[in-house]
Amino acid sequence: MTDARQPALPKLHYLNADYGIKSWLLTTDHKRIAILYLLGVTFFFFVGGLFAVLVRVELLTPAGDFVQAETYNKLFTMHGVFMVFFFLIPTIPAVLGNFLVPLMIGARDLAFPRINLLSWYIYMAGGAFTILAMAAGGVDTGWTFYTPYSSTYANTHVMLTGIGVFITGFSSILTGLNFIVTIHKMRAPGLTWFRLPLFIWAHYATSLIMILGTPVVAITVLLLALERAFRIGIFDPALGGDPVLFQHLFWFYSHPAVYIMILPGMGVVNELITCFSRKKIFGYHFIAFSSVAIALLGFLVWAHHMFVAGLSVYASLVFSVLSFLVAIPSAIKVFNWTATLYKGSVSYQAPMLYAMGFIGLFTLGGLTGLFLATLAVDIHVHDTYFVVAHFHYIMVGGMVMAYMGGLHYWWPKMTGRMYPDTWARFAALVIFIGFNLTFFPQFVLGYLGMPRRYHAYPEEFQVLNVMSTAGASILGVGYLIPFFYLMYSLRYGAIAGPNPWGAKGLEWETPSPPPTENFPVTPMVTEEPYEYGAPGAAPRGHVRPQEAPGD
Amino acid sequence: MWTGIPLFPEQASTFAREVDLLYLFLVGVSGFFTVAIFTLVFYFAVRYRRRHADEIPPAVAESATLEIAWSVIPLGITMVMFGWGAKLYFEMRKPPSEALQMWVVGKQWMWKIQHPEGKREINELHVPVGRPVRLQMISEDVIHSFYIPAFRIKQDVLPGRYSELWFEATRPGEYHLFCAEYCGTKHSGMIGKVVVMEAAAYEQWLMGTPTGETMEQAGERLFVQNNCNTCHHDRADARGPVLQGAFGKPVRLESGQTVVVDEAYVRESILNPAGKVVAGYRPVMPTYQGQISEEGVLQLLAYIRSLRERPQK
Amino acid sequence: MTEHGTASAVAHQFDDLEQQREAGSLGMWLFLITEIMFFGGMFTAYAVYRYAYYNAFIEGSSHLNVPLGAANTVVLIVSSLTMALAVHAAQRGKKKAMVAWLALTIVLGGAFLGVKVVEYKDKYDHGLIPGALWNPKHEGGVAPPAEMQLFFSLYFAMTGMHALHMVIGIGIMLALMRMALRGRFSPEYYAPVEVSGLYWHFVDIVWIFLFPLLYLIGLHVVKGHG
Amino acid sequence: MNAHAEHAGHHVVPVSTYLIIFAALIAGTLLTVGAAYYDIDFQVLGYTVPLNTTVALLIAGTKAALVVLFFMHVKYSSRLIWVFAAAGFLWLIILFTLTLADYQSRAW
Repeated sequence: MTDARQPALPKLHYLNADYGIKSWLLTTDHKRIAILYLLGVTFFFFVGGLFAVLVRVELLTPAGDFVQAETYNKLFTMHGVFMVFFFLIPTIPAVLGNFLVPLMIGARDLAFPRINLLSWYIYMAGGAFTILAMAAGGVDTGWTFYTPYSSTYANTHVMLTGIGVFITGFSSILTGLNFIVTIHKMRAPGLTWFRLPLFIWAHYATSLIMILGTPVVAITVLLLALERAFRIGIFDPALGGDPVLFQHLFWFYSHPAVYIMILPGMGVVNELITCFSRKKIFGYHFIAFSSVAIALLGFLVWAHHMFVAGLSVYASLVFSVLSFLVAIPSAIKVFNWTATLYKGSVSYQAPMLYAMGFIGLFTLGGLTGLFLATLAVDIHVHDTYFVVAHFHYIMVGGMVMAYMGGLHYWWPKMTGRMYPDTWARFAALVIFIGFNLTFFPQFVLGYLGMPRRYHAYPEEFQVLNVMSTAGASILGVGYLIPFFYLMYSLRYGAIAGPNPWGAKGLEWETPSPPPTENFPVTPMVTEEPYEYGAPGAAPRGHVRPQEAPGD
Repeated sequence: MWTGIPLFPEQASTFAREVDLLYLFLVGVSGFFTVAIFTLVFYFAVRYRRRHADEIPPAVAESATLEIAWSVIPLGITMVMFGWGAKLYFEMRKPPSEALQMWVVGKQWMWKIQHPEGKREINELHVPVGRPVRLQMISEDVIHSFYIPAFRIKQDVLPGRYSELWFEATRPGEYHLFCAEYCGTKHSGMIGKVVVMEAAAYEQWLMGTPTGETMEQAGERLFVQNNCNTCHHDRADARGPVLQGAFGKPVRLESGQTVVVDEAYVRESILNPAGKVVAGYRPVMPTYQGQISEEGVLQLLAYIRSLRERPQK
Repeated sequence: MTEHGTASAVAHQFDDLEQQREAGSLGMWLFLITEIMFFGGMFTAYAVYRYAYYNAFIEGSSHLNVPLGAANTVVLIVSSLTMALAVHAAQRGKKKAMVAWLALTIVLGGAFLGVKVVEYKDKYDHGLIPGALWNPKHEGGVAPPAEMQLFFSLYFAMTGMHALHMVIGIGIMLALMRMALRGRFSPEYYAPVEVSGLYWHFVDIVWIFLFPLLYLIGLHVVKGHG
Repeated sequence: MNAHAEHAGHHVVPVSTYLIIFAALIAGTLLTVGAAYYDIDFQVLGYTVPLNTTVALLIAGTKAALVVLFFMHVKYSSRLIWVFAAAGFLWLIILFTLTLADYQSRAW
């Protein structure tokens, strides 16, 4: 930003190609749809975040004195529903993936642009139903909707919420379908599978899970709705059903869904680490295949959520050993990222700080997952704050960190402008500190035996809960800062130019923001992926004077 | 008074020490890898920081050996975790045969407990120290989970199906009892305490208030009250199967299948008599669904189980 | 699944018709995979409860009308054939034949749904609708009512979801007929017909499994006992 | 832009093939109805293993395979389609076996 010779914005790009609300609401341009998704997920993130704040305030004191028990139950349920189904699952694929998959593979758009738009509408319709459920009084079953509580006993808006989740599932399915077809059929000439950015591999693996898993939770939620509507008993023991079957079907999707959330994040981190250490990724093939391995093995471990639920001893053993297996591909990734830094040229711009934060927090989150796969230990920590801490390390420490890193990294590509890097680094640091202060004490709380979803708790747990709430307030501030400076940058940010980071990848070879058709001519790929430091490939960072892009 | 933040709950059962040991092993392994990764990332980031804008770092050759090493070694470590965890888990799922039997019924939002001697309590569980205790549990409504952190044990309590838990307390004292599976509005109020007592004190506590009848006697009373004995007797014209000596043995059904007469089967036969009729009998028994409480069913079960010891005349 | 604005034009994101056709076909196959898993959830529930409540399922099955079910199976197989022939005609560019085969497919699909309505009506008359309306009017049944209701819950969920897919399929074929009559298709461009055919055949396959699992499981027992 | 070599989809299946497959499907339907009326058992070690469902599923599976291969043209399609079609059924089997593994090995 010290550069005096600012590059200029291209005259015509996807943002100014057309004007008016209609040009956005009826667009089939994947980049504009990505922006629509960005608005949607940001909204739901702050809605879910607001619920989280209220939950943490309640837990400041042992007595249930801030809100009523029933309200509290609705708060954590709505927090879970909004965050899981409307933020964590769609965000990276639908925002970054939507924007970048065609750009990275040198295509003009996704294979089915109108289906892409349809999936945004489906997402928003699902969100509308869930908001409606919230406005009508909320739902109090927990985001897991366990029967028979959800089917028979709860008298809150389970149906509306269920419909919302059911509908949103189809948005996920259509996005996954679109990605798979696009990646198979629309790669630029010369872009072989092993020249693809690992971001693409990660999204391919994610899409497989979306396709194979989502329909199962859709039918499960549908059966639950039928059960409530017609008083039939598919999952209700009073009517001959088995509540554990609901858990099987629910987790068949909802465990792999964890990989829907984290795999795209891993994909983002590959791009960040290589760019900001100017290194070819270490172990490209191993990382690529580990994404696919996670997607496939991820389907074989679901019942580790059910070790104390009445699962048979033998089934528990099988699911335990399979759960350990799925840890290996994750470990491979972490080791390879670390090795990529070795002898690199590491710079500390904000996206890189997020990426390094991701590696650390994901490592801790992943390792604590091993505790939950270990049968005897899981008996003790299941359904306690240990589990809560574990999945927040994966979800918030992993997925959200990666998303923030990716959003910053590709922000200049999406908007054509830079954000203030000092503020961004500061925010990254605040988020990292706030996050750890919020969630690390919860590991201890969990091992001490504090059950999750408790409105009031015994006094000896208070100190740790106060620490956690204090951390949450820091974390909350950390998430607000980027919101403001990113808004600011839209108007006042320095012009970025096509490749402000000196990064590799096709998306950086087109102007920022890109034209509607992405590339003036279909690019031809002759290079291996991440050829940083190759002879004749001098990095062109925006910290260095450069030519204004021709348009 | 500030006593620092505790890191472990009290150890008050035979499992507690073993689970903690395994937990410490996991903490050690995780700690090692977390510190190693953090250190390496930090060290590389500082050591190889970008010194000028045009810096081009040297290429580093990939290493298949490294890749294999960091795949296989973690795999080995996780298999140790699996084996250790599984071995301990087997112990936790296999109650010793001499265990003291107690019964737990969960409902929104309380725990109801019955002792074999007939003593009943709510949200409290008194147990003797140093004796294995086996809990047979069922829920009247939604799924609950019976959790005693100091014992490191937890088991979901399901409606319509018995689940089981056992432990051996090692230290007298009072410990938390939690419901760990979300069960509705007052989920966090579904708590209680476990009181571990010396054997003598426990005996005294049992004798403390007149209890009336034992579980088996209560079951026998229900058996007569509900006229079960008009059909289930050991005379030749019995319309129902003889129960003396039946429990725990296999029996052939009208459909040709064979089932073992266990708690689940007897329970099903009381509530859903037409489901699995014993060969040679007609499905004439009326259902007792909604007429006998879960506690009543448990009492009947205790009685029918006691008939195992009484041989057929 | 049709992403094509005009009959001959290649959508802007594709290079040529061939790429566009392959993408459409792959897309439909991926969609069908999701359909497999969608029905798979119900088939899993069926398997679990049938394992647990074998007798109730046998008895429940004996209330279904085997001749109607078998007739419907044949109707659906014939409709699959006519659909395949419609695609065949489209490949050859025979517009009239294609429209005729599509029309026949629609008629057969309608016939299937008609029979289904008769069957549902019959279940209603016999009080075999699970839930609040459950009021079986039959003699000699021994299976516990809760377990019988489970069978019928699954019967209605599975066949109902299947029928819904049929209705959607008929809607798609009406749209295809309209497009065909407007001359949208040619021997080079008939992908919408082809992918719709895939969908229709899939619906047929679901029924091929539903029929024996729902209608036929009790026959040998009934015969064996009397 | 790649894999254009596979012009498989243009393969026009002759009507006679469709008719043969159709006949086989009808025969399969009659066979499955007929077989349902008989007790098909398998005696092993004194146990009677009923095979009615197995037979019904085998027939249904064969019919489904015929539809997939010929009516849905998978026999003439690219390997990619083969892989995805197979993956769908494979995942169904995963859902089935792992869920039923629990039920088969517990008391309920």
